[in-house]
Amino acid sequence: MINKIYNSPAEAVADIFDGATILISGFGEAGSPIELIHAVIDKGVKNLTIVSNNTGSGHVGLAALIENKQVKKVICSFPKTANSVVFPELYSKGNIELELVPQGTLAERIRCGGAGIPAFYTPTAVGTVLAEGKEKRIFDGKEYLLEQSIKGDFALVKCLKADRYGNLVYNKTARNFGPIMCTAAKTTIVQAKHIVDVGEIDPEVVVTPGIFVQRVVLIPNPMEESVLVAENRRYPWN
Amino acid sequence: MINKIYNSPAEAVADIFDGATILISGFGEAGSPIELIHAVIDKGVKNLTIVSNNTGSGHVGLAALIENKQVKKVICSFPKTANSVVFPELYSKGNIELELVPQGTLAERIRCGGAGIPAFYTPTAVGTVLAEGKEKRIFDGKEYLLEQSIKGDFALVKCLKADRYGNLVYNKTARNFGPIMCTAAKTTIVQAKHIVDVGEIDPEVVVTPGIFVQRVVLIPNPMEESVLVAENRRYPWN
Amino acid sequence: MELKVNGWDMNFVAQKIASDIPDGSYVNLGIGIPELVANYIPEGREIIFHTENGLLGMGPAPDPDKADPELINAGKKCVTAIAGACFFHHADSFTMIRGGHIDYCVLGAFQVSQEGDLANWSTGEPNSVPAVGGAMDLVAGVKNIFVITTHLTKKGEPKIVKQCTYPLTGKNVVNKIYTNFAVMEIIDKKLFVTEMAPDIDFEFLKSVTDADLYLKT
Amino acid sequence: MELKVNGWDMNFVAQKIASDIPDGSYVNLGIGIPELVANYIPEGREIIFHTENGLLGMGPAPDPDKADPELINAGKKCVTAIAGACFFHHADSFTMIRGGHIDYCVLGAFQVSQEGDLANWSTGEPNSVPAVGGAMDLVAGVKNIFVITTHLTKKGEPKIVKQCTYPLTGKNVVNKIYTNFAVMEIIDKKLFVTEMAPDIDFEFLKSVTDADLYLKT
Repeated sequence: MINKIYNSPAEAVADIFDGATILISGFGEAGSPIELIHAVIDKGVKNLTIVSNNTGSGHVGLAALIENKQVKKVICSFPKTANSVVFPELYSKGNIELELVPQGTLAERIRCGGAGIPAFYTPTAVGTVLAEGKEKRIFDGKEYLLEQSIKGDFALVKCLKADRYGNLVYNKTARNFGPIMCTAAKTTIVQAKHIVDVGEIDPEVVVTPGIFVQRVVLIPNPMEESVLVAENRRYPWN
Repeated sequence: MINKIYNSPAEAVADIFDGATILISGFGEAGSPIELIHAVIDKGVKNLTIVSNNTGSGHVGLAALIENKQVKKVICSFPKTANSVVFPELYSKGNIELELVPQGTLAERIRCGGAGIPAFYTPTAVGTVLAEGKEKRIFDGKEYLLEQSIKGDFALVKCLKADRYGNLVYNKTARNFGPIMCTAAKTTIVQAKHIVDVGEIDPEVVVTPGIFVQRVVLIPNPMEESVLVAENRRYPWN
Repeated sequence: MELKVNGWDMNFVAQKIASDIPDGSYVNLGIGIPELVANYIPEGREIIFHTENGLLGMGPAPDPDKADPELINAGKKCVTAIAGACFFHHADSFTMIRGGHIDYCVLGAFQVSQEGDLANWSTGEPNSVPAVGGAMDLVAGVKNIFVITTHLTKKGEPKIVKQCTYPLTGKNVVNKIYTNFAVMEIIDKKLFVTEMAPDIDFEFLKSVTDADLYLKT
Repeated sequence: MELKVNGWDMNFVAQKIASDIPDGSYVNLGIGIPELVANYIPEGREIIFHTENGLLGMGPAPDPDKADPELINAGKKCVTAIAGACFFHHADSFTMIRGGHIDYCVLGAFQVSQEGDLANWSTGEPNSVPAVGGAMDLVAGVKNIFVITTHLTKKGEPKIVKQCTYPLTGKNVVNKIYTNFAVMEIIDKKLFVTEMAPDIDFEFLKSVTDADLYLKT
């Protein structure tokens, strides 16, 4: 029998290792799997490469993982938001690496990672500093850059509803990077607000087919990053 | 006001021109937009390049378009099925061109056409006759082929439900090439079994966002290719 | 330099842009001043707003008690979804952008060059954290790039320049520039003034613009 | 050549394959003989069948009166969808295949070489219409490629060969070959026999195989 449901975040992230590349869903707080990230903080693995659109806010979730010195490198499109303090400080001191990638290129590199496509050409960033060192090529008289795919050892993803096969649906704009990250990791770990019986999600509306998901953890009341930030909470809990 | 609804197939295909490249959805009969194809036959445009997974069955739909000598070239993965007679005959006489593309490469070339990606690398077909003349490149010690994207002047697509914005949902495995073809044509023309009010399709379950669709025609009772073939019907109607 | 003119209010500039966007367009608005444009869509026009974090059919901000932190725009502010909206993932969202499906994008600017180069993502200061987001994708893919900006920086320096000194977002990408002083169009790498605010004349405009300006006749 | 042996029935071979596919696997079955495998999944195992035309969780054929011509498999036959199934478009379907997400693919063969080259899509005859479908994608992307085939052609010619003479579907792609005579594994481009039908011995097997065979010890 297929049963991808794990009992706790700790159990679901138990085999994450030092030096792993982890894809983390979310655009700002929408879709950010805080509980899974906190489990990685508890585990204490180091030298992680994190692929995520942002670098977290305040001192919880992704920001806390970075603050806890577990992250060697971040691959992202927008490493600062209104309440980002952790990453900018480490970065300005040269204590963390940054690979800055345009948002659409980041998305496509991840999608290609999941789709078995090692590289593709894109018009984005041609003629900018982010094109430096990249291979250029003309198609139909227009210049493009060669971009290589991104794969993760693990993906941490937040969704709305899951079943034991790993079929997922998301909530509104919390979908963002989740579906493509699920495809691009060796082990995809998902936190779901609801776990439903197989067959309850209409086959026409499944967003992430179960084949892309290895583990599901029920988190019925996920924390809201903005609330924690407003309360100046820190993880590990202050 | 946005209203992409056209009154008839004839009106919706009125500007298709000689020499156009047309993407046609469907896998066998599932998702094949027969009524739209028949409107193209009525219009009589010539020298078309057709991108579609198959070449039609019997003497209706895509097979009839080919039989009517309107097609110069077919780009497809599987140009014969149980009841394919038209294409094989023309092909064996050298009267029609064929570009044979592995199914997944065909799908990805179309998707990239819609996504502004001019070319990508794929492991599919390496070491086979379909790799002949194609650029090869090694990534991480493994060989890949360079494949270029496909774009259409028009796409003809069948769906289940549409609204006046062009948002679409499909029926089961009739989805197949529809969503990617919608993205890859300058003008996407869709036949829908149902047209519903804007807002009736849940924003979470829209498969093709309206931005990818230019025209919608209501065909409440689409013909079934297999039934027509069994009855030995021909288009124009015998 | 002390200015003796005011030009247009930026709300009025936003209104100008809104009136230049045809019915039925798909539009992406940058964060900040560009968001003003949504307030001025002329009655009777249906414009569909795209936000790159996965929503087509973005509506106005919700009542505070109805805000959903998982329904946000690219600026990470709570928004609503109109009837007929749809949600999708990031690769599909940038298929819309990179694939040329979005009709208009309105962006802010640090600098715009007379050839349509745009600099709006980084001041290039060595100690600042660079953050690009979707800006480079938007200028590379959207059919029409409109810039809305004050004509001068807060310090009074020209933002419309011969050549950008800040790091580029894209080369030859801007189609039209709307400032508080004038509306300019870039055609074949030349900068044409199509309209000026009532208290601005061409000579004055040239004096506050570090670029070759042509009057469109 | 007149054969004095029968080997296994192909249904029994299909059953062997089914018993080699672990619980929880995602499996794509080729058209024809490979479809037999679905009939023999051992009780208690959940296997999810993928069909490349956009369905994960393919079930058996429907009652004829419940057939939906828009719910078909890659062979264009009507099928059903199990509880927990999902539909998706072709690019997503081949993300599953090319991206290495499908665990097993069972395919028929015209020829398999001792190094694991597979020929199963074209006889290369100049007048026939070539049709490749998803075969090249499957062998390039799926983790384990199993071939099910009769050991000999209808004319009695070996299908397991040193080098394929028919056009290839893929090079070095086959992991295991299941025929009516034997089960063979390809390890480091060498062909090891792991099991033979009761009425087959190694000498005989070598005599009907145009390839270097090793007995797995």
